[in-house]
Amino acid sequence: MSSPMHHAEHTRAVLAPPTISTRRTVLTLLAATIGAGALTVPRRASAADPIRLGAILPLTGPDASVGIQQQRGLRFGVSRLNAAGGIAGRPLEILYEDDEGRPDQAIISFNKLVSLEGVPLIFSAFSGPTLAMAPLATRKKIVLVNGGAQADRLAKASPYLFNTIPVAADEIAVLAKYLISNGKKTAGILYENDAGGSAGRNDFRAAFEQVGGTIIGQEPVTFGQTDYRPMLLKFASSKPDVLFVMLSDGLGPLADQIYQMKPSFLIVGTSFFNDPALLHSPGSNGWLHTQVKIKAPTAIAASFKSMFNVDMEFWGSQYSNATYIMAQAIARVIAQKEPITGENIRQAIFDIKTFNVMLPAVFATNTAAMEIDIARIQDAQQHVVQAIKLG
Amino acid sequence: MDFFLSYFILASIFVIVGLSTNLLVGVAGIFSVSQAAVFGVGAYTVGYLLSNDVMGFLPALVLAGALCLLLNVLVTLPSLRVSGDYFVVTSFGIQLLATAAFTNWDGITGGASGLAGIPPADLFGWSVDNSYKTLALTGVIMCIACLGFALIMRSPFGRLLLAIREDELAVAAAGRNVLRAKVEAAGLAGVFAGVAGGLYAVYLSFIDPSTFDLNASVLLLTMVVLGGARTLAGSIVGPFVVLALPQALAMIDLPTTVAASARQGIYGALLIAFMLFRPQGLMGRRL
Amino acid sequence: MTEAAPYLQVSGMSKTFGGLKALNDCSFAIDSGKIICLVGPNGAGKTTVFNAVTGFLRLDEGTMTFRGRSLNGSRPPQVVKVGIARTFQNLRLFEDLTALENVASAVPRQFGGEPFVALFRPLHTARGQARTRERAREILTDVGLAAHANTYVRQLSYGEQKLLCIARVLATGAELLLLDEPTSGLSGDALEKVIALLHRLRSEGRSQLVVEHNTRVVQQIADEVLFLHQGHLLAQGSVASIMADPHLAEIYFGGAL
Amino acid sequence: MLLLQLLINGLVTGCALGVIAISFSLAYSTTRIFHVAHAGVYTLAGYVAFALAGLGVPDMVALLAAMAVCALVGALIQSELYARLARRRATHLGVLIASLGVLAVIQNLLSGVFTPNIRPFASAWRGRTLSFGGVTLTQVQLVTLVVCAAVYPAALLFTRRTVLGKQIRAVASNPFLAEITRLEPQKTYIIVMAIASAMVAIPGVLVALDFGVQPYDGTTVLLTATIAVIAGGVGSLTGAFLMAVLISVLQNLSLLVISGEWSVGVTFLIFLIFMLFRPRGLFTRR
Repeated sequence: MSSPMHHAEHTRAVLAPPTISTRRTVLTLLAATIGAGALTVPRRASAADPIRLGAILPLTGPDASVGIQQQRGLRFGVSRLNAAGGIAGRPLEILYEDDEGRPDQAIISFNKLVSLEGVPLIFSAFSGPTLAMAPLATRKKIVLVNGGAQADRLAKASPYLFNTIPVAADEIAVLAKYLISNGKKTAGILYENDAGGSAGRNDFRAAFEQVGGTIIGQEPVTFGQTDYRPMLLKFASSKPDVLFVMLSDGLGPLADQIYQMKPSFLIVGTSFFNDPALLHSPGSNGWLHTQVKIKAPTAIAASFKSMFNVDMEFWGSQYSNATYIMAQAIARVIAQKEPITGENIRQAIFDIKTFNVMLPAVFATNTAAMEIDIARIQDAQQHVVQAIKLG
Repeated sequence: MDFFLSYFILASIFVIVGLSTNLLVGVAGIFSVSQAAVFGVGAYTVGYLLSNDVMGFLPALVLAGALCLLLNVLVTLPSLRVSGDYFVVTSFGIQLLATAAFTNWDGITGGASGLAGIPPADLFGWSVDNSYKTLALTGVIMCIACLGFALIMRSPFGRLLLAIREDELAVAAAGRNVLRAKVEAAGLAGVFAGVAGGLYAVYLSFIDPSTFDLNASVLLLTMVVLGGARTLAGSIVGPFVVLALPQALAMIDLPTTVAASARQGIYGALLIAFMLFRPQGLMGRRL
Repeated sequence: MTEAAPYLQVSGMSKTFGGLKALNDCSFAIDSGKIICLVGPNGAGKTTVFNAVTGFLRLDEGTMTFRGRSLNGSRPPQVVKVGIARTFQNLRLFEDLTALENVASAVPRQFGGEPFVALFRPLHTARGQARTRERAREILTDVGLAAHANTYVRQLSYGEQKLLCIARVLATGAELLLLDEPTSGLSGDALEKVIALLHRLRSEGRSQLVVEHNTRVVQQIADEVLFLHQGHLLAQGSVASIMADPHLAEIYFGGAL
Repeated sequence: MLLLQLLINGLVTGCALGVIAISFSLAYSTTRIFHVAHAGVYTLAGYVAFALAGLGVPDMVALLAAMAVCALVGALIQSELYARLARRRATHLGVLIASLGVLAVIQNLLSGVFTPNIRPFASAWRGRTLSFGGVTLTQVQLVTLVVCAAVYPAALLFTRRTVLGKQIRAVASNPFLAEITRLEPQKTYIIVMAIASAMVAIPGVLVALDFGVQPYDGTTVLLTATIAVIAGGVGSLTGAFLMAVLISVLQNLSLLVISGEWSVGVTFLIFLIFMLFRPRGLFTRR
């Protein structure tokens, strides 16, 4: 409620309807903003032209911390490939779009990259935007490359969607078997309350119960939440043998709080545990996790570190690897003198099937099969305690 | 072409939600930051009904509208009892509760991973399965919504809402029923948001809780702020500009690591600048 | 009049705000067709009486009847429907609307006042609105603001705004007008206009209860004066009898005379 | 034992939340601005201390520096933005939207400079724990508890006993009257915003020390604090502080009964109940 006495005269102008001139200015401005995207006209490809691919990542908003790590991975892959002469002599270029983690922005970005830039392949992240783009990818025959999200539904979302990392269920099945065979019979679940986290929760529950384990409790955390003490206390009092953790961020603070509390249960998880903040916290000593073979060769990791001044973590190596895999597929398309289209890249991926570029991966389906290890963390190092070989 | 189509389709959908927000916030002066939640209920209703083949698109859209009418009346009720900032907090809370419900009510909403594979709209056996048809559908509904908004604004009801925004006590003293008018405005805004939600669901074929969270509510407000309150032109310009902004800002050349944050920061700076220098938005009235 | 129910009657009104008695067992009755002035020093409870009668305030104790019908517990719109409308000391006009729209906002039984009608019967709504505007224009003409019909409130002079307030209560069709300081801040021509208007309204049969500070204005308009002090009715009578009472003058002017 | 430990944990986070709540309450009840950007100032404090600690400044010195920086930023927001808006007769809604804008600018500026990642402090002492009869607390938690619990009576003393505090309360109760009596409300507002911002820097730094810094988490924290302010009764520092502690303790204890999925629901339910039955708060007289 506004009190009438408090309005001043100079607001009078505001009340008058917009004049013709402001209206015109506004419309011009609008036209300019919309047209802005169209300025970069797609050109005919020639031998020296860069090969342009797209990437739609959450570069701002709540998921941005992960999105930026993924972007680093792509940038690293591109710079190494180009330093080595590009793909068949042509430099590789990735056009980045920010979807803020929102499916609708992802759709706009997808259409922009495809219809204005003519990219045949788009890297994506997170289940939500990726699932939203999947039907479009099918319709437009554009290859969509998910290098990080592990929700089960991604495996069958589109024939053009390739997951360069196994879905979480594959890792979790391995983990559940290992735990039972080592006498761990009861478990609690701490998961992130989003698509990936709740899928992981369901997968673990199903896999662990199937091999005879019992789930004695589950607690969600919201993305970015860092105070885990109440949940940890609750678990500590119900005394499970293990606590299965499915978080994509905030693992550092979790390790700190575990270190302070020293609970009786063992912490177990998936490849997400490959987080430097977690590894460097003394709290992570003794933790077990499955690990898709993601350790980049030492030379590559060192080069990554010198480029960005941060350790090559999970997302960095996954997206670098995805870049390498796709580059190899594109190289095959070029070698066969076919146009670089989504359809041809897709065919090339299945033709090559077994990739051994940075991290070994096999594409029998749209989802990569990779070597899954069980690793134990000790003093910031991961020690493989059991390796499950490919095939 | 698809880029422009998808832009226009989403913009036309957001114009409808924008009209809803404008009606509630700009016209009736009910400062709600939970419009995205109502939008989401519309989307989930249509998404659920179509995915499970309960009914056709049109009846589902009508049901979504009706449900959101009721819901928006319910969530606006506290504003009749508490005023100003108290309602802002209530509204923030409703938004958070809605997100929690979208995320945790797995059976209906698909939980955090959302509803995927929502079938396209069908109108009397005619499937709206490509971008052109979708644009025609959303465009027509947008025009109907705009017409409705214009009719409302010209009617005595519209004048009544404008008066309520300024001074509820004076409206009551003039013998008019403030409570009823507010409830009606909320209900109408609910219908707009619900219908828009339904269109959103069938166009994207995928919905998840993150689309209807607090950030989305703030985005809806930004549209009203930029476009301008209480005018049809403002309600149309707002969504078009806000959806084009990321594309326009992407042209500013910045190091990739900071570009993204810079862009979001620019949104914030725009909000401040508009409030300082152009509180009436591009083509509207003072908020 | 002997058998008929009293026009407006209040008895035993009491209201306490945080320990302060704004109204303390206040009772009075007034007749129709007159201008009654409500006077008393600041804080005497004049506006509180207005708020109570028009349903803006719930009384702790007391009863209020209008033409024999109880007003207790009525909400402001219901009170207007019964036939009592008020103005505010600080005007409370809708500044973002024009003079005409301000008046039109108070016209009862408007077609298109609900969204359903406005949306689905636009032609009827337009016709109804034309009638409403016609009625509002008549009222504006009546108070002498016809020339300013399409002027925004903030562009009107203070005197015009005061007249507009009266126009807005007139639009409600109420027969008893509660006017809260209709002449305060006015002088000269503007003051004369308001006084003339009040006289004319009385001749048209509109009863008025007026809060007024200016004794000269009271002398010009009042048929009867109610003297309030500390939330209590001290005296009721003709202007002359109240003015002549030295005790009341002492209270009113704080012994300054 | 679990109950006791959860209770103590709730007390620690509650005291931190309580200081956020009383600082917001102080700013809000004086300026009547729904200062959402306060969440940004809160976040900024953690980053200032984080940056300084990275340069080798002792944590407690970094805390003081963060308070100073935040006081300055708060004063600038008032003098350069809110005061300007007031001069331009911006509506209440307009000011709120501008405040949301400031919040977005601060959060994204921090995200741009420091990356959006959660980044822990390097200090070794924050990991050390102490045990009292079965209840374990980290040193950071203990410091948070003691410092924040001390801020509350200090704030009370300040507003009740000092000349400046009384002046602030005078302006808060009636800015118009204060203007007539030459208390210069706008000047007082700047001082109040500086004080409130310095105050919120305390939990800002301490919570960051415990959990690390991250750019986008302030919004929810502030929202919970405003719920405490309103449920406790606007203008009542005691109400705000106690409600904050209560909410935090209940959030912790509710885990014993229900799953954490609905913890937002618990907070909000408390709020709704208050809105329905005691809309003016628990600690205000009728």
